[in-house]
Amino acid sequence: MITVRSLVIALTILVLGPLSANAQDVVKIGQIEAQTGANAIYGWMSSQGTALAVDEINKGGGFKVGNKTYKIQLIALDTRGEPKEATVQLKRLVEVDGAKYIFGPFLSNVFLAVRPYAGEFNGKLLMWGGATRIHDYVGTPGHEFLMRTWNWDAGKNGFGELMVDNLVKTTGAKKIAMLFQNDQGGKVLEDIYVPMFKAKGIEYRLDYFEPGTKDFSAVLAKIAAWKPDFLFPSYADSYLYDIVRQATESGQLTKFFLVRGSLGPGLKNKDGIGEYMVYVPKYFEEAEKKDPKVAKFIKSYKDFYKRDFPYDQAPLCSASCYDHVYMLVEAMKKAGTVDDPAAVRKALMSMTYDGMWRIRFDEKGEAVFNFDVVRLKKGGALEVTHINPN
Amino acid sequence: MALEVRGLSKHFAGLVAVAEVSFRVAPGEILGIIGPNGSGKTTLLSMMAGLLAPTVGSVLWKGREIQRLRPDLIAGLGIVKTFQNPQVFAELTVSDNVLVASHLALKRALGARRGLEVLGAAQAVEHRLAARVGEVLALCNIGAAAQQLAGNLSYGEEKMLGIAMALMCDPELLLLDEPASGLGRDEVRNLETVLDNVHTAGTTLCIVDHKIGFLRGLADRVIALNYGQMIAEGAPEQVLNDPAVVEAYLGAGHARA
Amino acid sequence: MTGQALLWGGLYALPIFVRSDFLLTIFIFTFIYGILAVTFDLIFGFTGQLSMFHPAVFGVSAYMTHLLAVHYKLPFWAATVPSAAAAIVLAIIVGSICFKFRLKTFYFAVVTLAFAEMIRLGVMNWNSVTNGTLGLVVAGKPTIYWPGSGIVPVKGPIAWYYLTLVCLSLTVLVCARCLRSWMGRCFGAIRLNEDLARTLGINVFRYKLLSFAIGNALASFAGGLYGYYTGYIDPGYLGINQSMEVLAMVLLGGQGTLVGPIVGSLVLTGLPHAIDLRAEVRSILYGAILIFTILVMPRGIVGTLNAWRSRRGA
Amino acid sequence: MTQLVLGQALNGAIIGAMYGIIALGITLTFGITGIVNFALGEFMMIGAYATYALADRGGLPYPVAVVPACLIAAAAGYLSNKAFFRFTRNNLVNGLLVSIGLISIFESASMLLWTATPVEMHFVLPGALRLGDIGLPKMKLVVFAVIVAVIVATYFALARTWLGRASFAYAQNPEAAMLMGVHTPRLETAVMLYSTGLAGLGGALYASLYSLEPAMGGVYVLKGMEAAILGGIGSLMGSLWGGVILGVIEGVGSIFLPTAFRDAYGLAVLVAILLFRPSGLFGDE
Repeated sequence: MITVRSLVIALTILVLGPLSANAQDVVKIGQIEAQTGANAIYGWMSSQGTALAVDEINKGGGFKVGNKTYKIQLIALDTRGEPKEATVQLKRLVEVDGAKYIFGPFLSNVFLAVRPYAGEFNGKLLMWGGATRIHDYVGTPGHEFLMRTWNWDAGKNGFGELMVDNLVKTTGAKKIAMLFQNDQGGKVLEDIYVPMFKAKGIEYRLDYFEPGTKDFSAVLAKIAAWKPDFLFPSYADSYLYDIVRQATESGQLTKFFLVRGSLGPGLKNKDGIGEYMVYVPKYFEEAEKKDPKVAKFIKSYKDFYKRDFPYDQAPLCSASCYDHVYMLVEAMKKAGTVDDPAAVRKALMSMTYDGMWRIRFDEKGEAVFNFDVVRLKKGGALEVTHINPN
Repeated sequence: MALEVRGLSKHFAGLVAVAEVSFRVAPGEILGIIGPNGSGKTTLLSMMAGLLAPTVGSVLWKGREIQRLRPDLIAGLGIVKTFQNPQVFAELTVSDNVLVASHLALKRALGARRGLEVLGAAQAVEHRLAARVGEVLALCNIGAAAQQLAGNLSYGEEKMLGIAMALMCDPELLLLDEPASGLGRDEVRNLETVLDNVHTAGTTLCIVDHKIGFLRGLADRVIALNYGQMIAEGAPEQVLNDPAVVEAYLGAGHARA
Repeated sequence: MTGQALLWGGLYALPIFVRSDFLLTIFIFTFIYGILAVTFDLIFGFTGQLSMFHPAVFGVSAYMTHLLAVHYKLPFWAATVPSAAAAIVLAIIVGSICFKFRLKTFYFAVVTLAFAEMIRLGVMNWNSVTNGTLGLVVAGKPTIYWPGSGIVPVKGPIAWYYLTLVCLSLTVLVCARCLRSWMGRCFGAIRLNEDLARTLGINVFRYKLLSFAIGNALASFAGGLYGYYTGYIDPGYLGINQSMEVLAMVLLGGQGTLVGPIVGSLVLTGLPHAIDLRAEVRSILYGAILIFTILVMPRGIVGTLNAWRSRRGA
Repeated sequence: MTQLVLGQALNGAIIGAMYGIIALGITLTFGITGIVNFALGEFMMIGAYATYALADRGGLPYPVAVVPACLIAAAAGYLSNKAFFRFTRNNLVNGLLVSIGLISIFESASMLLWTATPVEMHFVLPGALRLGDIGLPKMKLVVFAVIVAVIVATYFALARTWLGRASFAYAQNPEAAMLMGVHTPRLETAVMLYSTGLAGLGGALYASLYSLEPAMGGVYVLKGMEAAILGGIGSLMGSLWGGVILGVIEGVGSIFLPTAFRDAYGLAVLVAILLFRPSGLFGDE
């Protein structure tokens, strides 16, 4: 059934002009993420986390701000990773649905395309995006509508420096080969880590591969011939599994260093690897046993989606977006309003939310939260270090 | 001297389709080319029209070698060929078919100034062409079918349309490949009158046909081919009675008996 | 004909009733992609050459227009001219290679696709100029002369709506003029029967090339507009899926017509926003609609309407 | 260095064989029935996930799981032919559009089933064969052997059997074939079943080498198309050679030149070859 609902609403508001969204006692959260298509992994998981949190809150009878009880209406749209789609969708969310809180996007090309329009609503809008390129804009004048929900390799709160130090100290690595997919993420990693390696006098090489590549044997062979101490592969799981497998299977490269990415590939090839050092926002297998909040989250995920919990890289998206919904609600309570994003932002900037993570936003509006560094040795021996920048 | 063919040969993977054929076509004459099926008539004609490149030999048009030129250039020089099994633009109406064929005429009329025509200038020329289309259709008396889709025409009409399109290029030399084959008696008679008119209008004709009957009344001169070789040349009657020709045809006759 | 007049009239009058940025944006994208679709149809629907080269021209011109405007301080319109020139040069190079070697249908499609891909990879890795996969942020706006207020930048949905609509109208006008002239006759002849066209004195190579060049030159404007409207350019502009989308628009709307591609563009741009379902179901439905439209109306929406009308006329 | 190049040439040939099996499907469907099935990659995806489901979740031994996986893909192919493709005979572009639609349908369906997060099957045959510095994963060698066997078998089958003669008669002239008593709809169905089944097999083998995601089909159908064109539409062995050539060029190319351009190397060669043989290496003029 094709509902032309959006169109109809639009047509009605043409006469009245955009509604001021004092929608009775519903707070609308719009979401623009790629839920289908080739780059859907992040967006798809994050939209799951959001949906889960919204469902819990509404089932719990909503939340109270002032003397009014609000429920949340989540309008999650699928951008398919296409800037064109996203632009139209954001306009719909803001104008037709009158949503003031936007979750997403996780994709930088989408973010850069919607940025100008969102900017027109600076102060009247709050956008929680994970996209890497948000880093360049968050906290700059005219971008007070931005919150970067994702942690960042660079900067004083970032984990990049720490990871590299750790690597050098504990392994004395001197030669590092980077293998990134040729897209925004890969290029940004280059910008961050190449200078670090230079500064530390580490010898490095960098190879890019076409997104969509599945067989890396050629480039891996090339890299192996260069005899690096560590391979620093691209982060998306869809490549990571294949890179790690193919590198270890031929026995050419067995030591891995990851700053974004998941533990799964390492565990799967635990007998092939020499060492596998990875940054993970949370090592869920362990946290589930120790932290009741995490256990509760995993349980409600299973109940809600009737599906096993994907312990891999994906939970970090869903879990963090899950926390973010609750954090947003807290901020609304603190600010005493649901209609004034500016006030809500002020509240956010001055609070620390204690969910599955301890999350606060730095002065620019980038999330800072605790994470784990996991070192996996041949055979599967694990060594987890918890790090809390807060 | 309009067209001269010098020692023209065509080999297809060992098989010799045309061997060392030489002849001339004088301006204003009607030359017939006869021969049993597979004697290389169509191949010869295609080489004259530039659709096939000869293996050896040359074709001269007004003293200039043309056997290596592209077909569209040769058409531009005034040599236009029709196809044995008619070729038309099935999805267009008859008059549009002929209008498409007005390409060369327009080119001659406007040359580089055709650019303006895009801007809607030079309408006069367009009107003249449209009028000419009417004339040509009338000449080939298929004017009645002008607005039909070419795809819906009868076989005979399609062949006529083929000739009409060729005429629209106003050729000096018109090469007709078996124009009469597959036509009914009246259609043949009609064709004869049309070709007669075309000829009196000053066009040189070169007609390929496998049975002499049709050419007897029409051609001034006839060439006979067999197995790619020229076996006779002269006035229709003379060629018809040439023993070699008789043999070539009756050979088939014996086979039948 | 009256139908067409109605369509254009409606489009020009629309903003009088519709003020929604959301709806107008759908139309703005419809018009920009409409330019692509119409020019693609000139090459494919009218001349019969299945070109997969459009994304390359779309992307290259988007980059060129922006880069020229920035580095040489050119106004948008001045920058579109060299971009169009570049499009023509590309078209002539690729076109003459393909047509000289008589590549047809499938083979032509794959070779043009190959060239488009190679250009994409070039753009993607030429970091110093194109900033690679990070893409370029376009801050500038096209300017127009407005009586009274002089040269003004194009801002806001309504301005963009009319700017893109006018560009689309001009594209259609140019195509229509070419098609109504002797060029159109040659294109048609080539599509319907190349050998016959040859014997009638039509230089098949030249007119294939002409169609290819005109189509790509006009398409280049779509690239410039798109870059400036979305304010962001990245190598995704040159992706194969762009070819597929444009092809879908033309087939759905009706190949071999000038209105069809625009209708197709409107349908495919609007459809995703008219379906309010969860993502996966939505794109399943989207696919199903594509398939059934083409199976029910093999000649596309407009093509079928025309056939129906003429049948009723006869 | 020579070792490096040799290794990648071998490896490229193996990857190319994967392209080849898709190319074979494309060549068969287009060459014989005049249908363009640009969605073959999706049947590959179906075969891959089916194998994963049966072998990993269902606990069947891998070789056993492959067979039903192919059948499932073939069944999907049968349905889409009955429902859609047979209406697009000899209409290249409409076939293309139907394929685009199918891709969107199958991809989203598998997202509903398997989610966007990639899955990887248990390792069927881990470890690599070492010849000097060259290491070739054992499973890859198996995959290569299977594909070559299948393509060669198909070649001989089509050259010898009634179906084969029928299909080529059909390809030449459907009407005449109809008179000769070839029951064309049945032939069409047979070809569709076989080509999609092949794609399914390709997927099943793929699953033993790489991780799976719903969008996996896209890349391979393109490569398959390139391989088919390179080898020449309608030539069976051509599809294998086309694939292998493509794979080797990509592999060796990315040894000497930047990996980021990997796809361009194959394309450049494809164009070059088409210019000298406009209907592919083994295609008949």
